[in-house]
Amino acid sequence: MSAIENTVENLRETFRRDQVWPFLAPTQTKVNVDNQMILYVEGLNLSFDGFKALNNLNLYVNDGELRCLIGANGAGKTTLMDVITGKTQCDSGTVFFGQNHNLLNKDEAEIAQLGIGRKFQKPTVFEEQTVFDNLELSLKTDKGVLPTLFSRLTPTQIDRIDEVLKIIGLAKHRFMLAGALSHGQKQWLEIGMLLAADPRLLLIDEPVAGMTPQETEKTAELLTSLAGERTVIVVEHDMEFVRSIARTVTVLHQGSVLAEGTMDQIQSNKDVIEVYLGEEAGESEVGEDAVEGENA
Amino acid sequence: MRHLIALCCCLFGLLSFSVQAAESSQQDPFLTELAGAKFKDMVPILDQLAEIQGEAILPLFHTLLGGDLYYIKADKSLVGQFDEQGATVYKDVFNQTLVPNLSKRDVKKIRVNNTLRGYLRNAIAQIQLTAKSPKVRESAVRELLSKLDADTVALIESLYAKETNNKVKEAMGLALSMHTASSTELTLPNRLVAIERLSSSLEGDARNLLTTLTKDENPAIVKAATSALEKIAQRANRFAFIDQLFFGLSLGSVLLLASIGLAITFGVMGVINMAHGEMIMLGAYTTYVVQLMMPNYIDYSIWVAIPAAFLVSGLMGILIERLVIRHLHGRPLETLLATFGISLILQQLVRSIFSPLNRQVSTPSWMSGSWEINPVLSLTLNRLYILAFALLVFFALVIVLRKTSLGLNVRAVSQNRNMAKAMGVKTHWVDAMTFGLGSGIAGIAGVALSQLTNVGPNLGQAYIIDSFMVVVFGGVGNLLGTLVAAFSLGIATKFLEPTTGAVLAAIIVLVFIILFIQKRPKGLFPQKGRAAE
Amino acid sequence: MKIKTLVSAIALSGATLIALPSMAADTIKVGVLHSLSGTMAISETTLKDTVLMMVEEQNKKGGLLGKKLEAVVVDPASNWPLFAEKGRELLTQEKVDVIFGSWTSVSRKSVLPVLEELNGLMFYPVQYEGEESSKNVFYTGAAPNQQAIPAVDYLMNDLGVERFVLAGTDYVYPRTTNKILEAYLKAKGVAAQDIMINYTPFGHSDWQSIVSDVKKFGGEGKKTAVVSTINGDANVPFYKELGNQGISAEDIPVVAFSVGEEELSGLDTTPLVGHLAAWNYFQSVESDANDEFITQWKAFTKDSNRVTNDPMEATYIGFKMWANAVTDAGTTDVDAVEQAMIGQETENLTGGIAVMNKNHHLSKPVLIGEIQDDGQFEVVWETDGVVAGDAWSDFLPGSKDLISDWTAPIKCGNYNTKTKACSGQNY
Amino acid sequence: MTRLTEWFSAGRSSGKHTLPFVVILLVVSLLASGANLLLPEDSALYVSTYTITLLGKYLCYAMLALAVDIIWGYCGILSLGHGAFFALGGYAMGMYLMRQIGDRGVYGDPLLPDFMVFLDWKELPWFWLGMDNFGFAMLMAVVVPGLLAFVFGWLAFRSRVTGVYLSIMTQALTYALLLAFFRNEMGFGGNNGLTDFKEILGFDLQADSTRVSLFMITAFLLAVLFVVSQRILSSRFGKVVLAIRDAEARSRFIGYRTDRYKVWLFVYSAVIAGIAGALYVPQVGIINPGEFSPINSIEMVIWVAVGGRGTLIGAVIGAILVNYAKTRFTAILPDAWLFALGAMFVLVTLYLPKGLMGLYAQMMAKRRPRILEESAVKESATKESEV
Repeated sequence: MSAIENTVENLRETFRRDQVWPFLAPTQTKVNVDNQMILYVEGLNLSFDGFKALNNLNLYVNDGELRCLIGANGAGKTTLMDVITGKTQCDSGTVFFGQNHNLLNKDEAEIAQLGIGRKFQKPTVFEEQTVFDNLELSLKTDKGVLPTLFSRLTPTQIDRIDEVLKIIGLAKHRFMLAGALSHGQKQWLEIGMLLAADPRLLLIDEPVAGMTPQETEKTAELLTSLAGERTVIVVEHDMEFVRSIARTVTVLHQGSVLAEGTMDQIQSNKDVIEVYLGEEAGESEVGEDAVEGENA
Repeated sequence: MRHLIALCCCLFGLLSFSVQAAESSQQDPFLTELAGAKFKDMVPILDQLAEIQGEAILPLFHTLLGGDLYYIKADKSLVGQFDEQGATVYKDVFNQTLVPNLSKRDVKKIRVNNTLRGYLRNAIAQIQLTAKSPKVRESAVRELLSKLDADTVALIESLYAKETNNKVKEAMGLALSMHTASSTELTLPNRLVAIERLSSSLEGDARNLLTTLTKDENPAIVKAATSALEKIAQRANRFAFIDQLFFGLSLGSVLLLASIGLAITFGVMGVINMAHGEMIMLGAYTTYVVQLMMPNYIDYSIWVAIPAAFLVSGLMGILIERLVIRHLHGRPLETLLATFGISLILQQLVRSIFSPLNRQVSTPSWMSGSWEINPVLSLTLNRLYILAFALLVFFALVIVLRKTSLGLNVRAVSQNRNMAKAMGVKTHWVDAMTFGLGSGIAGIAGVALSQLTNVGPNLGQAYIIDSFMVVVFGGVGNLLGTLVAAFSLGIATKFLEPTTGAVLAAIIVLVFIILFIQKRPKGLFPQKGRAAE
Repeated sequence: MKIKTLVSAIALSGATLIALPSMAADTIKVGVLHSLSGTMAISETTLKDTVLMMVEEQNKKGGLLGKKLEAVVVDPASNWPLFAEKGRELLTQEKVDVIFGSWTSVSRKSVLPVLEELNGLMFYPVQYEGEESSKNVFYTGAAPNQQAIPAVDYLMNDLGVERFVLAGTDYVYPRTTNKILEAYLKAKGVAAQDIMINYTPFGHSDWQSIVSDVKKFGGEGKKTAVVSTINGDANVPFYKELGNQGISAEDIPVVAFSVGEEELSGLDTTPLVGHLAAWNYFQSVESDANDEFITQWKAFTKDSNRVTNDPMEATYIGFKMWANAVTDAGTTDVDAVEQAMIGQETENLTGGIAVMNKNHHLSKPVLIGEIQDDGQFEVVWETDGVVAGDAWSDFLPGSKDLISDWTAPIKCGNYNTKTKACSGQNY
Repeated sequence: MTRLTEWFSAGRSSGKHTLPFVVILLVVSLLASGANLLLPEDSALYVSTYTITLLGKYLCYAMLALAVDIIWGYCGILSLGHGAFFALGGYAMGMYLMRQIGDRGVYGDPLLPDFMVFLDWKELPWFWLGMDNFGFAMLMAVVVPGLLAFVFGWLAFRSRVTGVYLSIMTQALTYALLLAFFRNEMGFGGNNGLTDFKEILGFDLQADSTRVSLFMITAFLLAVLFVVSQRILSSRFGKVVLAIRDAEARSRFIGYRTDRYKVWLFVYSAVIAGIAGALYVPQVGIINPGEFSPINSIEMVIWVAVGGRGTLIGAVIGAILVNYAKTRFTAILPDAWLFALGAMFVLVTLYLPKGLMGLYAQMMAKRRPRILEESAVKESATKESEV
């Protein structure tokens, strides 16, 4: 019975007079941020073979915010990003981008086209192509097959690429193969690719891993300057770095949010001290070294 | 009438026969007549012989049936050809005394054809109705079922009362019932009872008789026969189902054998070994070579061949791993191409060494024939053994991977190579050993396949696509998946075959797998979690 | 710089191609077009060796027309389009006077247009489905009426077989043969339900269900036989399964048209004793010519275990006839040799005389043999005289009105006796 | 503006080889054709018809290699089933040629091909209808492979079947088709396939002029497809394709529907293979299920690997060289050929991962620092990265 009812309901839904059919409706790309909130993550659950990677996780991010996510290995940071960007399907929960975009029923490409950019833990660039090509590919354009086939670079686009090149400091290397760049440069290129796409929300996974102190400083500057116009979520192990950029910090532990607040609030939070910072506070030097060693 | 005479001979003359036969055989004019007789003339001669000599003629008939009866060109006396420790010797067929100094040139074979063989079997059966062994008696009765004439029935009738063995008695009863049911002279109730009795038999001859009875003039008989047939059909169908299931399992076991090795090299190591089929082929050729080296011990050759094939293919696998695959680590597509090249080289190598012709691998006697459960259900022994063998190999492998240190290392390397390396596992060594293990098992599969199919340079080609399908369908890296996939594909193919034919069944299964993989790219039993990506 | 290298690379390959050797020595060239690699190599290498042996022998006798023979061997690698290409190579580059070659029907069909275009001459030595007669091909193997029909006659008349299983590999030879047999059997009064037809793919190896079906089909009271057109590799597992399921030759004899001595050499024949094969030649036939041929063959291959088979005899007859025809015609010119071929007579290895008919097919005796435990056949039946090969079967609706006659005035491979026209071809 | 020209000249896959290649291809084929038609047979420069058909065959293979390279070299999809598309194209052409025979078949049936007559078929199966129309048949030669590629690609790429799995699935695809086309019930002539063609568009297939024309058409189409492919691959579409090859996840995260790109590239490649097949059949005179065999498809891959994948010219050169070697080797040493082919597979993958073109590029790279100051920008970039 219920199957028939469902079908009828579906049919009714399809033929509602007040709506056009979904496939005829213009795709809405505008993100509704009337509530000043750009990302709603509610009740996320995900388990791999019995291991709970995400456990009833709730997270809200304001529009234009710079948010840092911290947490021990296995706390669910990367998995959370995977779910938001559509790489991994979650078991239950909701993820909304603005008020109107349900991210869970979209694939990676669609999510990216909505304006969510992601940088991976390990820098991933198109190594066999030049820096310039890498950025050209990332430009915010129509990414359908036919438009891409017949597209040509417009002067505005070239200017935009030049601008990005300048920002990430790779202007001199524009015709070099991306694979020949140093590790830090690749990290920058990847960030540059995000910038070229002109996203609303940036998810950045460990941006300063393997960078020299100067590079780290430059990255911090860049990220801070991005916030406001765009929303940035950074996952980072380097506490020094987090402290230097963060306004709000969220601590994840065993797949759910443990604490949220400013760096100072976090540092004084009892739970956090117990499970994460506590250990590090006790032996902070060693801990940070270990973390860096792991990333290198 | 002649059967009765034969019977009397055996019944009353048993004691004197052996002596008499030994004396008389060589002088018997009929015997010399056999030498050089034409096919047409042989039946009357043999009739005469059977009539005169009764059971004593059996050794001669057996030798003749086996095609081992010869006559000496010089004096037309008969000898049997025997094989003793690889040498051909000639003996008197009756008293087994060696006839010395005969070579192949001095004798000529007495030829038999199908008509003669049929005659001989029947004649032997009649004589054997009184044999000592109940088994022989039973098979003799069964043999006679299709050719029941009045004489035979009378003979069986006379023996029926005295028969002590239940099985033989049952068979004889069946023969009598068949006779009763078919003879129109007898009364209707008698016939109906006989028909009723026939309905519990699965014997094909009984069924054929019933089928003819459904066209009888008497409606009562027709009705009884029809219902009896239905009853038989019901039971037969059940057994037919089991039969088909067995075929499926057997095909599955072949697929399993062919793909377990691949499940290791592909599933655990992630190496696409297109030369996997050639590892199977090497195993099969090893069997051939082993049999060549021990021609008189074919029955035991398999036990030598299994470890030998494991070693040959395993070593070849290690060689390939060391020379080629090692350098292509992490480049699966290149590995695929390189190993394809290796497969071409190995095929051509075998072709150059052993010639492109198929090689002859004999089946040990204990693997030939079939296990007859009842007249409609018999399982062929070689397939039964191979099924058991496949399962044995599978579980042995599971134990090796679970319980031994090699297994531990293999699993460690397959799950996290760098970590294993950091823990002091010699990954190179483990790689080589794993590849050797996978290839060695393929070699063992070759031994089994040599019992079923051609041993030729193309042997491996025939199985490579199927084994890849099995592994992919079951889920890479999952041995249990391989097991389930092999058997389900085998059974599916066999159940499709009767309706679609063999070709279409193969196509349907392939298309199904292609579609299935689109739906579940990781196979039946996928590995989950982040490690899998 | 780059362009230069590129040019030279392409020019180089082009130049070597163009400058293929075109020697013109004073020999008669015999082309051998048999696969030496690939799936058909199993069967065809033997025939290549046979031709080489015959050439060697002919040269010992002083060659032909005062010239030595020279064999030109190419390898079409069991790749059918390559047969056409290599055929063209033999005819235009090597300029051979005759070709001995092909095994499968498809390879013959592939090379046929080339032969007709370039007016070459080929001898095809394998039993085949018939339905063809080309001016440029001589068919020395058996046509269906020289193998299948006598075999079925034997089954019906001598063994009293009433039910038939026609089992074959799914390709044109079994299809056609079975079509012919089906029509023939029905004409002889065999009911449709007493004929079971089954096709399997090439190299089929799992025969359990089919053999079990045959067993069931044969257990229904009437004497049953299997007529097998199963090809090559699939035979070994088929016979193994027969043996294991306990189907003996006395119960259900199998008569095969593609199983000869060579196929049996890869098989333990003990369980198969009594199964039948129909051929025009068996190695076991005792005759002086055959003994000589076998001795010569074993010496040539330096292998005392090598067996001989029917396609070898067909090659032998073809070669002898060609040599005679060249001598008679006094030239190797294809048209002259073609006419001289018709009516040529050569002694069979099994005794009797083979005659080349007007339709380019041979008249040969038909033998039926039973498999023995030593892998040889024992002849159990043979036709009284020779049987003339029939290019077009009388039992197929499409071809019953067709005949082939390459002598004047008809000179046509597919002459319709009703419309009195040469259909197709002459355009 | 200089920036733009720089961009065009420095792009890696821009067509610096295209023009010379096309010119050489067309000139060589024109010369060969002229030498065949115009020169007398005993002239030293005469090119035999045998050579012409052989060259024609090589060019068809080159086209096929181009198709394989487009998806394998540029997009990393190793198809072990491209023979299927080739053969389907070939069958479409074969069916047309078969219908052209008309009543000149041996049985003289005006409608049914010979193999249907002796299998006692009464009427033409539906999929043979319309194949007597050249235009329609040629449409089918591209549509059928394209459609198959689309369906297969759509299913496979959408569910993200990649890498080795995909290769094995393509192999299974061609294997299934092989089995299917072997079946006589399919109505494609079973094992014998289609052969004994008479004429194409009214021209006698056995005439030298027809052969030369077919050869010229093949050369011309190869040139056209080469240029078109080069253009496609150096467009932004091509860059996306390369991006998918090198980092598919990354491409998805910057907003490209990679599955669609792969599907359309796969279809394009299949269409080229279909065209190659359609050109191949009239030149070799037969099409049969053997073309579907998985071994053939793997062999195609090795042509590309030998020539150098990821460079269109490498694919073409590889196909021609390997097939030329095959023609020569199988004539001289048939036994050694398989050894040579096998060794080629192993050695090329081990020591020449970029094929002959890679070797050539390496040699050029070694010489460059001394001779050329090609691109100042590039030079300085290299230096800087070394610091």
